[in-house]
Amino acid sequence: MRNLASLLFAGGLAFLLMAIAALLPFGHPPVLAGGAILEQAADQVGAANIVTAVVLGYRGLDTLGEITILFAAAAGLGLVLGRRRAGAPRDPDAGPVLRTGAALMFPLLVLVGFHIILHGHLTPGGGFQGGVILAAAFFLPLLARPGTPVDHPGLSLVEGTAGAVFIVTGLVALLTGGEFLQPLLGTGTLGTLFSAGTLPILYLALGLKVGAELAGLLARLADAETDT
Amino acid sequence: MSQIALTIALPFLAAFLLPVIGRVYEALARVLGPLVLLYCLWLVLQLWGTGDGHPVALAMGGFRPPMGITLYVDRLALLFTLLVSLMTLLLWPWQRAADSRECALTLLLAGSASGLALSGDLFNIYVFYELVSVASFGLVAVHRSGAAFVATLRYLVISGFGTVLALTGIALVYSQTGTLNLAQLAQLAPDLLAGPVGLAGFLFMLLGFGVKGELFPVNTWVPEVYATAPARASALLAGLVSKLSLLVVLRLLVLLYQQEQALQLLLLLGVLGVISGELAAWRARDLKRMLAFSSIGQLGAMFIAFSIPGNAGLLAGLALALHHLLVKPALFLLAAGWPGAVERLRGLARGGPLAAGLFVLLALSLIGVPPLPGFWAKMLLVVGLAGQESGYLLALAVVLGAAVLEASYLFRVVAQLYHRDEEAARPRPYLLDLGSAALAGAVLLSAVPFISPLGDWLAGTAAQAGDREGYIITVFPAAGRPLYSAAGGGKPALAAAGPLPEPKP
Amino acid sequence: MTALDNLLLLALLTVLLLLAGRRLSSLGWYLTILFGAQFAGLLMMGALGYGAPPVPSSLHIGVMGQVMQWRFDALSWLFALITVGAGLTSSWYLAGDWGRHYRQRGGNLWLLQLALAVNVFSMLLLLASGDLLSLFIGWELVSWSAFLLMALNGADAMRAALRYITYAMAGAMAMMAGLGLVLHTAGSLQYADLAAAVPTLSSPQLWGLILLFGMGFGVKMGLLPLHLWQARAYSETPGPGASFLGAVSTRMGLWGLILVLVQLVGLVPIADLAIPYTFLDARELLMWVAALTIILPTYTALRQNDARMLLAWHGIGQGGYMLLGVLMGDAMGSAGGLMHAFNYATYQAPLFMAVYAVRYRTGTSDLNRLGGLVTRMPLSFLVMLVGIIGLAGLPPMNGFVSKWLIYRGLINDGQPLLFIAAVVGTFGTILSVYKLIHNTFLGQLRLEHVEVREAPWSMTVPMLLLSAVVFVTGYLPGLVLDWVAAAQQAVGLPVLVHTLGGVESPLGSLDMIWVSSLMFAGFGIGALLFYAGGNRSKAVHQLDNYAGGHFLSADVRYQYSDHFYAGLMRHIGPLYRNSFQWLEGALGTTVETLGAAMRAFYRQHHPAIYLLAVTTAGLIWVIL
Amino acid sequence: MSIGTLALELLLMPLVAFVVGLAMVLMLRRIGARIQRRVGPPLLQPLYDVVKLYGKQTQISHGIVHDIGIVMAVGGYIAAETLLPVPGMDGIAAKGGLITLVYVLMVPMLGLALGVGQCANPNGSIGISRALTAMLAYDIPFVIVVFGISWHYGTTDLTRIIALQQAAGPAGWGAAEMPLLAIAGLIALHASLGKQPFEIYVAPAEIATGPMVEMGGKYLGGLFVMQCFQLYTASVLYTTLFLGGGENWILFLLKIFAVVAIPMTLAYLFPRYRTEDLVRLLWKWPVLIGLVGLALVMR
Amino acid sequence: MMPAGLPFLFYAGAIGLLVIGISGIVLSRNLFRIILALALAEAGANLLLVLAGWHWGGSAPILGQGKALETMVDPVPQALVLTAIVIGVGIQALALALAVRAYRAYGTLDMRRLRNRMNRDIAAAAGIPAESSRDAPAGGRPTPPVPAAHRSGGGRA
Repeated sequence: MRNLASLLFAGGLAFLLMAIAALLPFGHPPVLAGGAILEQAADQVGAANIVTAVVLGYRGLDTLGEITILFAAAAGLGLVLGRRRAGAPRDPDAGPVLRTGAALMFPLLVLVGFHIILHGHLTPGGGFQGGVILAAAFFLPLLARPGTPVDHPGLSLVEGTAGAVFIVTGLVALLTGGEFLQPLLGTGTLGTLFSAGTLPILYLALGLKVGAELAGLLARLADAETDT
Repeated sequence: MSQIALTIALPFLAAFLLPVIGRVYEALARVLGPLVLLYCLWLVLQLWGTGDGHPVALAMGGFRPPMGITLYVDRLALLFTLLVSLMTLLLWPWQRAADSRECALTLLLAGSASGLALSGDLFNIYVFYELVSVASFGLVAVHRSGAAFVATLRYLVISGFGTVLALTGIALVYSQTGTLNLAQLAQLAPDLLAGPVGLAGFLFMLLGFGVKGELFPVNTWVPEVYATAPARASALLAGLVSKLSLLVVLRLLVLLYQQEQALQLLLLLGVLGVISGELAAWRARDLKRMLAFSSIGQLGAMFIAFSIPGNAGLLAGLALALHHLLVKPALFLLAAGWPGAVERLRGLARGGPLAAGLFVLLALSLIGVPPLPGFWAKMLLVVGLAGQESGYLLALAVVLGAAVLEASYLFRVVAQLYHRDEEAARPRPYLLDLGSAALAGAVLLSAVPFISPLGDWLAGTAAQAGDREGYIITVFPAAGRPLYSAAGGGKPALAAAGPLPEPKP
Repeated sequence: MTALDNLLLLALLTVLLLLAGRRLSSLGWYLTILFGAQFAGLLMMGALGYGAPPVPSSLHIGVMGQVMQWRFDALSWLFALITVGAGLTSSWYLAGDWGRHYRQRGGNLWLLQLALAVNVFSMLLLLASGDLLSLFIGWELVSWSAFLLMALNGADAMRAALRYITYAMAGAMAMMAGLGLVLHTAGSLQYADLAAAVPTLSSPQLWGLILLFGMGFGVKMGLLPLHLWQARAYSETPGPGASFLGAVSTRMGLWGLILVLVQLVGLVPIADLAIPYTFLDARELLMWVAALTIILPTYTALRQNDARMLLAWHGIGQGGYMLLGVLMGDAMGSAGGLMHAFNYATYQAPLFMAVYAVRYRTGTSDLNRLGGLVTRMPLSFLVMLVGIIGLAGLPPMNGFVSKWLIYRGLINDGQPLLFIAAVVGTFGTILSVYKLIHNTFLGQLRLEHVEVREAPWSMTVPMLLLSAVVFVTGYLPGLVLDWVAAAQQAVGLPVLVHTLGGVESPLGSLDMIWVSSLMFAGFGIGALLFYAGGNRSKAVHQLDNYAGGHFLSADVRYQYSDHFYAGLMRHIGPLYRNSFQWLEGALGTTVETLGAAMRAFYRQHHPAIYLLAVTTAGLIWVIL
Repeated sequence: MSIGTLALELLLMPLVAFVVGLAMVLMLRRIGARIQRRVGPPLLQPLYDVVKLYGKQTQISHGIVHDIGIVMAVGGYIAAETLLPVPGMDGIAAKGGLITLVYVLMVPMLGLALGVGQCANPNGSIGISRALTAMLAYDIPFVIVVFGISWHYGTTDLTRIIALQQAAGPAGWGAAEMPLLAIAGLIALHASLGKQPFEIYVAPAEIATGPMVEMGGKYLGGLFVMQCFQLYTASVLYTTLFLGGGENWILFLLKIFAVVAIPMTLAYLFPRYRTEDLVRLLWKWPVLIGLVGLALVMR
Repeated sequence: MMPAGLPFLFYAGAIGLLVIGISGIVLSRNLFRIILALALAEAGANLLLVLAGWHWGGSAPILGQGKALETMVDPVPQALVLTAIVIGVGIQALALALAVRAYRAYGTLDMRRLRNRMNRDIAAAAGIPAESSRDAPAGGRPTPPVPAAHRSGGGRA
């Protein structure tokens, strides 16, 4: 009965949402803010990848909030899961194929991750994407050797400093007479690596933070999994 | 004025650095949070002093409004920023200050709450709102009991549902208008958001952003969370965070949806909230859940207030909100030292006369007994409702009936507290909570002689908050002229929203 | 500083002194003296005679666009006189032995005294209110300070007080809605603006105004469907508190009704509001409510077996007379109603005091556990005798005069059924007060009460004083009628033409000086006849009884007290259905059930379905 | 009117009432005797009874309230007589009026109740509870009558009521204009006398359970005097309200004796009612008749 | 040029995901499924957001590749979605952690059982006697003998 009602409601919801969607100007988006950004991003920010310009420039505050959410999630996770009991049993190491594969992949993944982070203002990609790859790079050995202790303090140091760098960059702008999170150091030449002012620095901090955060999250969850 | 962004940035910075510093200087880590909050408090007070009372718009990152994110600082936003710093400072988890993660979460809550109060961008509001959520998830689960985890999970699922709805709503609004800036949306709203799409967006956003505001029906998490969370976290959530959710709804209503249907929706949900909350509270057998349910009811009354068209409703809602913000946390703090079940409160007044006396005072104000401030807030609501049509009169009857129920169950507690016939229970010693509650009580009492100036000031604030034109002009200072979007290079934005270049396949 | 400022300041000072002087040894006497000073201040203000302008207070507070102000007119003055008088005698009563006794039994005497002072202060503030906002504030203060007084006495009292506060809140909220209505229609909360706006009100608005304010004040008065809280709450209040509350607290509701219905709205617009499909109009509806308030509680009182409950139920019933009188709106009826408020206070307070004096000495007020105390406590008996004659409304006490005016008014008004109802109420009163005095003071003295002594002087003096007032104002009703006439004039009612002895009118006169004098002359002749023959009788023990066919011996005490009116009860007993109790219970159960349903909503194991439903429903609503 | 004549009237009115009351007692006894085929008492028997009772030695036990009860019972009636106008003497009738009279008449009842209550005999208390119940029973129809009269004549002043009736002649008497009320009033007044068939509370036959249980000697004498006054008062009141009062003493005496004698003759035929039957009877017929009469009056 | 049904199809995808996710939240009793359904619904909402900026023949908003500004799609929704996804990740991680702890505390992921256990714990912590439930014996009657198979909290986890 309950399920039937739920399905009926869900069907109704889908139908109504479609009805609403039919009223939307699909394919003719009213690009008000977006249009302005497209036109002026090159001059104002200097990042070839306009999405990056939006993420770090125009909507920098969102991005700050976003990494903070990750941080908060990590802190909350730590609070919820608590410390691992000393001497809790761990899973045994994986087989040699996985171990060797992990060792081979690790430098490659780190490299790719940093590349994607550092070129975020030029090409598709950026701090988040790269950060996730970095996290994967650090998680891979953990899959292969669950017994290896995770360096949580180190991760939190990276987390904290990277986040602080992001904010301090913003604060420097504020203290030098601009607004919070205003890009500094000029725009540079469009399309080159050292362009778009502080954006690459921010993206680096972001990537490191995301990477550390995700790695920490995964490691903690993995810890919790075995600690029964 | 642009330093107001520090109230967001500094708590974040401190939170980020807290684990790092904690490893080096533990003593510093313990006081870092309060220090930062104290600084924010001082900063806001200073800005309050220097400001001329006119609203100011700040372009974050130095980008002009429709492109970048705007912070809108009017008296209301400033007031809430002040309250955020103040309340987090008062409700700082001193007992558990050793745990840097909890301190960090509290700081994050403070920063994001300030952001929520200041933000003038729809998606930015969403981000800060989610940040508040995530920080509160951690904070309410710190007791690490099974019940706390399950309660938090239920909270999280509802909240997640709300997130999805809010995001859908934002997507609808953005599809329709192409902008996220509240001021620009306010300009476009009468043309673009008055139809079903806009209203559907409002419905989704209301349900999404109403989760923290304990809006019916997205409030089913409330009783269990408040029953399992530490008192200070409950106090923060019920007192502060719920009001920020209200603030978001207020901004949406004033700027985007000043239309009958949206108001009716809010009225209906508010009435349902009052009915369900107060009735459930009447049945509740433990104090914390009773307070939680009554909180639902009272927030329902605030939603009802906001649904009254015009500034009278805003004023009433704000007054109710500020009063609740003062009283409810204090009640939660008082309850912290007492045994949970109402029957077990018997004779507590002898062991803790101050706490019992405070409870009576706060309860009286909550019920709305003159000349305590709660009465004036309720009076404003009654006056606002009495001037309206039939649906509002029904709401008036509901609100007043709820007050009767409120008196009945709150004084059932008082009766237990002052029970004389048996040997008295004794409260746990909890000086810190008691002190904070006493402070709230003192503020409440000292507000009595200044009700008149306070009311005038609040009326001014409400008028400013309800001034849609003022908001638009502040953000786009081309006074009174139609907004020029940068995209069109001098082309009016309203026109830009019209026919667009033919798409090329 | 006007006289009113002085009075209010003095009352405030009393409260403050009590707050500060918790440790003072004879605080009760200070309190009594301060009440005495307030009383004196009030009497000095007594220049508020016929036609005098109201005494304003220099205090003005502007808030929320409204100006709050305070003033005293003759009506307020009359009620203030009752209030302060009741406070004075009550505090006198508790100042000596009663208070010591109370403290020894673990009562918090200081709190009781404080509550008294707070009550008096808040009532004065209420009576002084000069606009609807200050009226409401004063009203709430009065309600909550009464709660303080009621809740003092342990668990039963607290339960009764909780019931009270639920009712009182319901009333207050109704009034608040009324304020909203007034503000909406009249645009301001000033008396004058409301009075000016009344002719422009539509009839639903007027109905709303009458019902909301009627409910608000009616709760305090114990008007019929709202009366259930009162008897229990008053009877559980500690002694002097009960006499104070019994004497005056309920009358605040009457005062409010007079103010709003008579002074501001006026009886004419109310009488113009016809109820469709009936012969009644709004005024008659209220009068019938008042009449039912006379009859049902009075006959409920008849069944009580606790003296305090009996008196408290009568308190509700007597309120009906006052309202009935005032609603008549003519000179006689309204004078009767107003005067009854005064008279009632003067005998209800000593009645409670006498009951508490008995309780003080014997430890009980259960009418089945007392008897024969007249030989031990003759002064208390005298007080109660005077009191019940007043309460029953028999000559020569003052209760008769006010009831006579009310009856006269009803006859003039041509209301036979209401008249019969009022008289039936009086008969019920006579029956039940006889039961009260019989079961307490007459009949056989119980073995355990043989050693009982008369109550101490600190208690008997205020009782006797009030009894003297009952007698004197019954003998010379013109004294009170002067004040009543001034009050009538202040609220815009026709003014009663009166003499010192009563009323001179072609419709039927009353001269209490003559009637009372002749009654006492008659008693004198009777006594002369009785004692003239010399005393040719010998005294025997009380229990040396004539036994008829029954077995009555001195060692088995046998007091006829329980089920006193068996014959009558066999007849009207089935009429006691406790319908109102049932109604209240049903309401409570409904709220319980709804509350359980709401709890169930919040206890859903998975609440998302409601969310989904609401979202879908909302979308349907948005699209359509 | 000078003070002297007024004082004389006030003295004379109770005296006359006492004498007439004694005669009425005698008459009732004679009627009862005739119906029961007895001879009946001699002319001065009631006076003898009073003197005898007052002269007897009695046990007195129950304290001053017991005495006061009798004093109040007699004194109340004495006062009441001055409120009842008789031919040539108005007393203070104009200062009291109908309602006052009705209430003054309750004072003796209260006095009796107090006196009996104090005697500590439960049987006495039972009698009082019955008496008060009976009072509640007969006074409800009576107040209906009182209202009807007051409404009809527009005043409660007995002298004016009499004047109005006498001005209109016998056709303007209350009984002619308000026959239903007159019937109801007659029943109610009769019941108030505590004679057959409403004598349950007095319970003369089984003296053990009634108000008189502890009464003897001058207590009973007092009650006897009270009874004389009671008969007189009831009949005069009825005459005043419905039979135009007394144009002169002869007519007046005729009327008041008739008012007592006729219903009493009929009443002897009925058996005694129990308390609850009495209540039911009096709340049914007289009230019904009275209300219909009232409706006719107020039409 | 635009197939009439095509936008409909786009939206159907996004809304379909959203509604499937929501139905999953509503219909499942298992906590893990609820969390997955939440992720699904979020994906739907994100898709809806991205669709807001899309237009026919649009290209990625990256400069310096010779594309005209007019053809570029609105960059803002893309940035928003990036943010929304990360937010979703954070919430889900926290949800999983809580689910792990809840499972460890109560040994089940069934929402109904979790709710019952939670309410019992809350009541016990407050000192209220457990409210009557179907599982508890009514009144003071002794519990009827329960077969061993049913006793060990059986049923699905």
